[in-house]
Amino acid sequence: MTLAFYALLFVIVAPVFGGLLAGADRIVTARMQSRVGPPLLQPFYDVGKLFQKQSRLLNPIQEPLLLGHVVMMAATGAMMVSGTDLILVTFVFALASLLLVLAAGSAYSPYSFAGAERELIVLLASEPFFILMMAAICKVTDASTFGAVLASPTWVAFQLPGILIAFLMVATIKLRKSPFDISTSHHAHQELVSGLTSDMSGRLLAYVELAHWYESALLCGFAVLLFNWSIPLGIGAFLVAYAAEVLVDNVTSRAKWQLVLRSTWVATLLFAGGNVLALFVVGR
Amino acid sequence: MSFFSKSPWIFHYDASSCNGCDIEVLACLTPFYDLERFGIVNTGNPKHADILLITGSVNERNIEIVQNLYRQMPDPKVVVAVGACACSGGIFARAYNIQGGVDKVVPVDVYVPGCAARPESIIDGVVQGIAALEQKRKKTA
Amino acid sequence: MKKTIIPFGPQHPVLPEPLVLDLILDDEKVIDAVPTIGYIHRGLEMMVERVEYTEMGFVVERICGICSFMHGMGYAVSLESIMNVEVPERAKWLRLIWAEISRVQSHLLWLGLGADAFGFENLFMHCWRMREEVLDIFEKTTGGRIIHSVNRIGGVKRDVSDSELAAILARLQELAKAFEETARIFASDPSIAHRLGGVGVLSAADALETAAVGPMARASGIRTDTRLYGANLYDQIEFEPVVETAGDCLARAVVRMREIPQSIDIVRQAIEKMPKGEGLPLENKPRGNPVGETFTRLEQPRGEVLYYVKANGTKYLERFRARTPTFANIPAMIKLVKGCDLADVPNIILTIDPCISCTER
Amino acid sequence: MDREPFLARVEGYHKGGWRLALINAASVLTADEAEQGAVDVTWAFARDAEFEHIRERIMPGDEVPSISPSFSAAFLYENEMRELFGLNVTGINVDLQGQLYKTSQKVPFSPSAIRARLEANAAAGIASATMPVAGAPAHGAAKPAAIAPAAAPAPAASKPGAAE
Amino acid sequence: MSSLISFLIAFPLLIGTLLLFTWWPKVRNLIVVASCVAVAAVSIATVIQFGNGNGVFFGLPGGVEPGAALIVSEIAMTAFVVAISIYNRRFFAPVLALIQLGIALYLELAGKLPEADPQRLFWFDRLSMVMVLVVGIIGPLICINAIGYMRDYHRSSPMVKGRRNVFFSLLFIFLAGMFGLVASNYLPMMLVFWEVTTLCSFLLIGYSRTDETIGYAFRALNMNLIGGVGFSVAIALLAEQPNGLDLAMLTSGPVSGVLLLAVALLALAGITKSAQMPFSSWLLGAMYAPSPTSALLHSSTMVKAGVFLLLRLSPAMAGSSVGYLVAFVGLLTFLFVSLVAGTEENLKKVLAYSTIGSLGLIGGCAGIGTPELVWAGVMIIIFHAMAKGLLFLTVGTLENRLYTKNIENFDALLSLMPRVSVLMLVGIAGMFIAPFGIVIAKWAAIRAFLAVPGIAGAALVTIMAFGSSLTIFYWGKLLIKIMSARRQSDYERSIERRISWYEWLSEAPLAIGVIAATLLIGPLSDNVVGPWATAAFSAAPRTFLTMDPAALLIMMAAVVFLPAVAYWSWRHPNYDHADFYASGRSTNNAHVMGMALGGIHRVSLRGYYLSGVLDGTLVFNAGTLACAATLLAMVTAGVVAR
Repeated sequence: MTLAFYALLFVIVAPVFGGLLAGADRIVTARMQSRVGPPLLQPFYDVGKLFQKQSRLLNPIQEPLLLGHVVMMAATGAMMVSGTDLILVTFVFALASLLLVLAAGSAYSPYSFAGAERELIVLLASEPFFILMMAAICKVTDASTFGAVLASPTWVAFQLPGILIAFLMVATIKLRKSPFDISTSHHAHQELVSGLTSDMSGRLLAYVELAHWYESALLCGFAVLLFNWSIPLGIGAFLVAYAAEVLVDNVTSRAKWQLVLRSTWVATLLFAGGNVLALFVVGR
Repeated sequence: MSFFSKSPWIFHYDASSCNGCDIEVLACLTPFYDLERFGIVNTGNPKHADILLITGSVNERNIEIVQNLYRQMPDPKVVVAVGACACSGGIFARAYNIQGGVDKVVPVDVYVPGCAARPESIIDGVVQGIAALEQKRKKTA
Repeated sequence: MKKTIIPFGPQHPVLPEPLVLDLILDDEKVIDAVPTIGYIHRGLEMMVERVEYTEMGFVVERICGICSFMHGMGYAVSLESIMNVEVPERAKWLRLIWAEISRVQSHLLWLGLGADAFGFENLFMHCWRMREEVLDIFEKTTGGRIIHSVNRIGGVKRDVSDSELAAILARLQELAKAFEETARIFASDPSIAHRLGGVGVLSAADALETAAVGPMARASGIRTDTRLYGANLYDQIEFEPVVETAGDCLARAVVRMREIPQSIDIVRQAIEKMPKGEGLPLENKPRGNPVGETFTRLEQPRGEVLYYVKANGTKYLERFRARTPTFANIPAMIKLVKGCDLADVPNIILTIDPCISCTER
Repeated sequence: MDREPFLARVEGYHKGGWRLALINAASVLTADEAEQGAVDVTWAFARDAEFEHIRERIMPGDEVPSISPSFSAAFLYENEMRELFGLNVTGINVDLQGQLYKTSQKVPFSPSAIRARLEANAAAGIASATMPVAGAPAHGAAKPAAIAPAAAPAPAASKPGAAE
Repeated sequence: MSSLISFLIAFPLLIGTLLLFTWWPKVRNLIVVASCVAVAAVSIATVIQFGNGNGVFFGLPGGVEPGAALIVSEIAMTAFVVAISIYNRRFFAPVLALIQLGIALYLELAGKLPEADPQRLFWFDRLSMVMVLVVGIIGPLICINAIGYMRDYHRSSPMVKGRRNVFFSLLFIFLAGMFGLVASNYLPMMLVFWEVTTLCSFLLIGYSRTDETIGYAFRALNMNLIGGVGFSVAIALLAEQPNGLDLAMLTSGPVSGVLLLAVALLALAGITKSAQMPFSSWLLGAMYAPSPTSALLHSSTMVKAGVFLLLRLSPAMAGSSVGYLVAFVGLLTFLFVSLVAGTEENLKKVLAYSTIGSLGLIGGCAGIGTPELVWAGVMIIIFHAMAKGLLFLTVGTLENRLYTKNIENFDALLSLMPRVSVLMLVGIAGMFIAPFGIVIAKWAAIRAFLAVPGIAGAALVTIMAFGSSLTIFYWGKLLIKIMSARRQSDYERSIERRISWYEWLSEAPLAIGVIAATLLIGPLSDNVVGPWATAAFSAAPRTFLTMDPAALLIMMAAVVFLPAVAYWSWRHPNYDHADFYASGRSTNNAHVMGMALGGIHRVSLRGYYLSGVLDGTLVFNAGTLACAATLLAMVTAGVVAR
């Protein structure tokens, strides 16, 4: 019963958290660019407006896919906090991301398609890390669920420094920040126009945004797993990491897909893989 | 209550402007004027946009483009003609390839004068565009 | 084998102006690029039929809103050459100062747009904030931010007082200092090096073959600059054109960035060398109608611009033609786009600093 | 025009390290019956401060050989001449198939189009340039020999055009 | 029991012989359909009779000795291989075949071969049961599909001489071989069935008799014979050990010494048959065979014989260096072929790579050998057999309608051929989407690898992380292509109506099977796979059911809910056919856009193949080298153990 309550809590709180985070992000970004920036609640206004706007589909299958994207994103988080096996969570997470790729790709217009293919590449780039991260967390705590990791006396972050470093890098992909925002970004001026959202309008775009909020909250949940001795500390660590991402977003240009794939894989192998290796060799 | 007044997303197309007004539209986004204060985002994509800013007058070749972009914007939508050329053809009205103002091709809701239009007047034009957007929404709702 | 076709332009957020390319891609490698333009073609050259030569200058200024001043100047210089008008010295100096300031303005604008295209929004914002300073100077001295209308056949319309000039210089030098920091970041950022370094390499031989001009050619190691040939008082200025040899996008960016402080230095020299005082003559009005033809070469921010004017003794010119730097640089750009990555296309297009409304007139 | 000597001269510039500066066409507005419909084409080349040009008078129906085999950048000018002046330029390396500019008036810069526009203006009472009338010395004669680039106080390098 | 198994072996053999001389298509179709029904029915009957029992042993009816029959079959098959090789001027295969025959004759004539226990010739347990169901249900479905497929195949390839009697005959002989193989307990008998499947595969790959396919056929023959030689040597070694030739006894627990070497050699045979690197290239060549062949032999059943053997050997090699090395061959293969699959645009080859990868995964599970891992391995066998069989059959259907196997030509398949596409989507989902069995198995495998200590464990987990992600990439690309929709012309819409009933009747049950198995994964695990793993290792696997009922429920809901929503919105297209964004150019919803130089063009989009980052050939060769080295180390480890 309590587990179901946590799941429900995630479904309700996560978008609020994600939306506020996005709003704060825009203000901080604006300040870094010597601007004032929009109000904190701007992301909510935007999504509200998108729901009021006309939605035009290129392909009837787009809408269920995008709905599925939101639902699966929410379900991933809900499953995680309600005690589903963490490695299985990463598989569901990948499925949720894949649905966005399919929604964009099924529009089959040049920019959406290129955006979808690029998103597939960043999915390919980021997924090994998440599996490795979860495997490592499970290994050090000898637990398999969110609750069990939090209850574990092992302080995960101290044992997984390599994973922490790689997390910062791979989270850039999931948060759609420069230099890894190759498939779409929150800034207009890029070679792929709006990338995979190029042909989405109205509520379709709102779904993407909503799912992104869930995704941010989910990543925050991952951070809590890494800083498992205190939930506030985990959230705090995530906010610090997010601030770092915003800074990086502002001081780098967008990378090319080849570099994204290569560098993420190398980081995953070197830092996450190295860390896992150390765990297996030195560990219990 | 509608969210349109809090989140009008703009989209800019250069019909056949001399660049002057285009640059001023872009300047509106930059620190001196910072349109994002009002929740305005330059989307670069008609499918995301609420307000279409057109600079320059239309010529034979871009009539089709302007119409396509306008059609691809989801409702409700507003067109703001920025600068003398977009309003009437401006100084180029006498050139052989110029058809005249943008309103010959798509319905224009707000006219922003000037050669080149100043950022202040462009911002004012967008704000008037928001009012038009609200009205259109009421009509369709 | 099947290829991806990406319709790049006419409306595309990295291009403030419509340029059209059909990009034929394999993965993201550009196999072929089919270009076309014509979306801003107004036919303003033919407006000489209906606009008298005395007023044509206002039309010419509006060939382009970025190099507006230089276009006005080029028109005036052409007509002065045909009609043998001697321009007062202070007016010539003022023209030179404005020309160099508009180079600074244009380069800052370009740098911002370029940064935006490769996903560096912060740099975009900061460049454009600096550019507002320059626009302020223009507004103070000419009354317009973008279109200035101070050139007349035979001189300039208004004076700038000596004290004002000193203040402008101080402001510009402050700007140069602030810009130094930006340039340092630009040069040291690895992500910029990744996006621009080694991308779109134009060899010196190719630059000559494709008739590239201005910073585009200078970045490929060709020491070409119309200002070197001494007209318009440049013979009294000490400067050495900025030349880079790498020929890639980064080199083109660096050339323009190094030209900003250089232009500010030229402004300083000009202010030192120009005749001082109030009420000096600014304009010698031409008499009668022009007869004859001439070519005029000027160094715009984007490179060499060529004007051809043919007058037949009536108040209407017979033929006016502007060959703008972008027109000359487009062949090189198309050559570079083939074989690059899709993500490089915006960088290559933007590092030629395209001005399509100049090109199509 | 004489095709072979022309192309040989162009190739000479190419070999000499000259850059193609401009190809310019200008409709010849004249009352002279023999010259009706003619277009002057100028090929200008630059090498640092030096600036030279070749000028040919193209009569209606004449073929203009493309110089793009020597100067590959010529294609933009040549496509433009073909579209705006209706010149028959042959052998362009990048043939844009008449899609460079899409104008509402076809070949708007051609002598006949100019004549038509000017006559229409006159009929409508719009102030505009006028076509020269035979026998009336309304227009001063252009002095083509005096062309020199204004920017460069050109040394003796500037050769007269071939057509003169 | 014994009579049912004997029927399953003898009946298809008989029908196969009969079909060889049946030249009349209608009669042949009738015989094929009737015998397929019979085979399926008897398979089910066998399983029902087996009930919930643990492994049972039995002999031929009447306690017949197989000895003479085996040696005769070996001589016959060797003679056939030698004859056909010499006819085609290939000389490597006959050498291998003669070596094999030499070993067999030596053992027989020197009297080294101990007498087989006539009551322990066959071994039927839950693993055999799974395999019998796979062979006995999926096999006949594919045979039925082949009726429709081959008709269209010969229509679209008039150059190929029609020898459909041979084709169907071989399919049935193959089924007989498979039944014998999965039920064998006496190793020399298993070898004979093993060689039967090798020969059938060889003949079917070379069906069209072009130079190209004959080359591929011989490549397959050579590589499988290498495994066969390994098998024979293993038998020779085991012949001197007490009860060595009794598979059940051999694999009742960890082995050492000569037995371990023999196990290593048997594993080599398993690795060649399941086309693990360095032997993968034969399976890629086999993709030139007609698609039902690919479905039956090269994905659903025959290559499964290899991993079936590895799973059988799992208790024997678990924990030994041989076991680890087998696991690494499998997982390295999984990783490398997954990399290569992302750079391949021939769909049949992508399916082949995916098959090799899945088999590698099973091999990896078998090599490490814990109850959880073999549980995962059997799960993969079940889901893979159905999903991949289905995919190959649908590709065959598409191939005969669209005349292409290239992924890039499958644009808008969902609106072009909605029914086939849905079948295909089910197959793809079965291969890599979350609630379907293979993903569950992968997850269980990662969990189990976490418990493996030392560098090996870290490497296995890391390989799994990368390999699983790569599958998302290549399947995702295909899904994008299939799901893109556009308006169809009437001609295009008529294509699907020309698909024969044979094809629908075989593909639809497979799709239903994939979904049913997913929904019934709990009972499947509790009653079949779990108990088998428990019996094999004398320890119960910790399966996901004991860990996570809630997750299962959520995902099951997704399996039902998402497609339902998709179907609903597909049928209620209350959307306006918007035109797509093409930088302001004119476009329309028939996917046409304006071009720079005027005119219009159909949208042309090509997926990404990672060119510039991954070179498929290079990766393939690297994988082959790495796996060859591992394999060498494996055999060496066996030799050292001796």
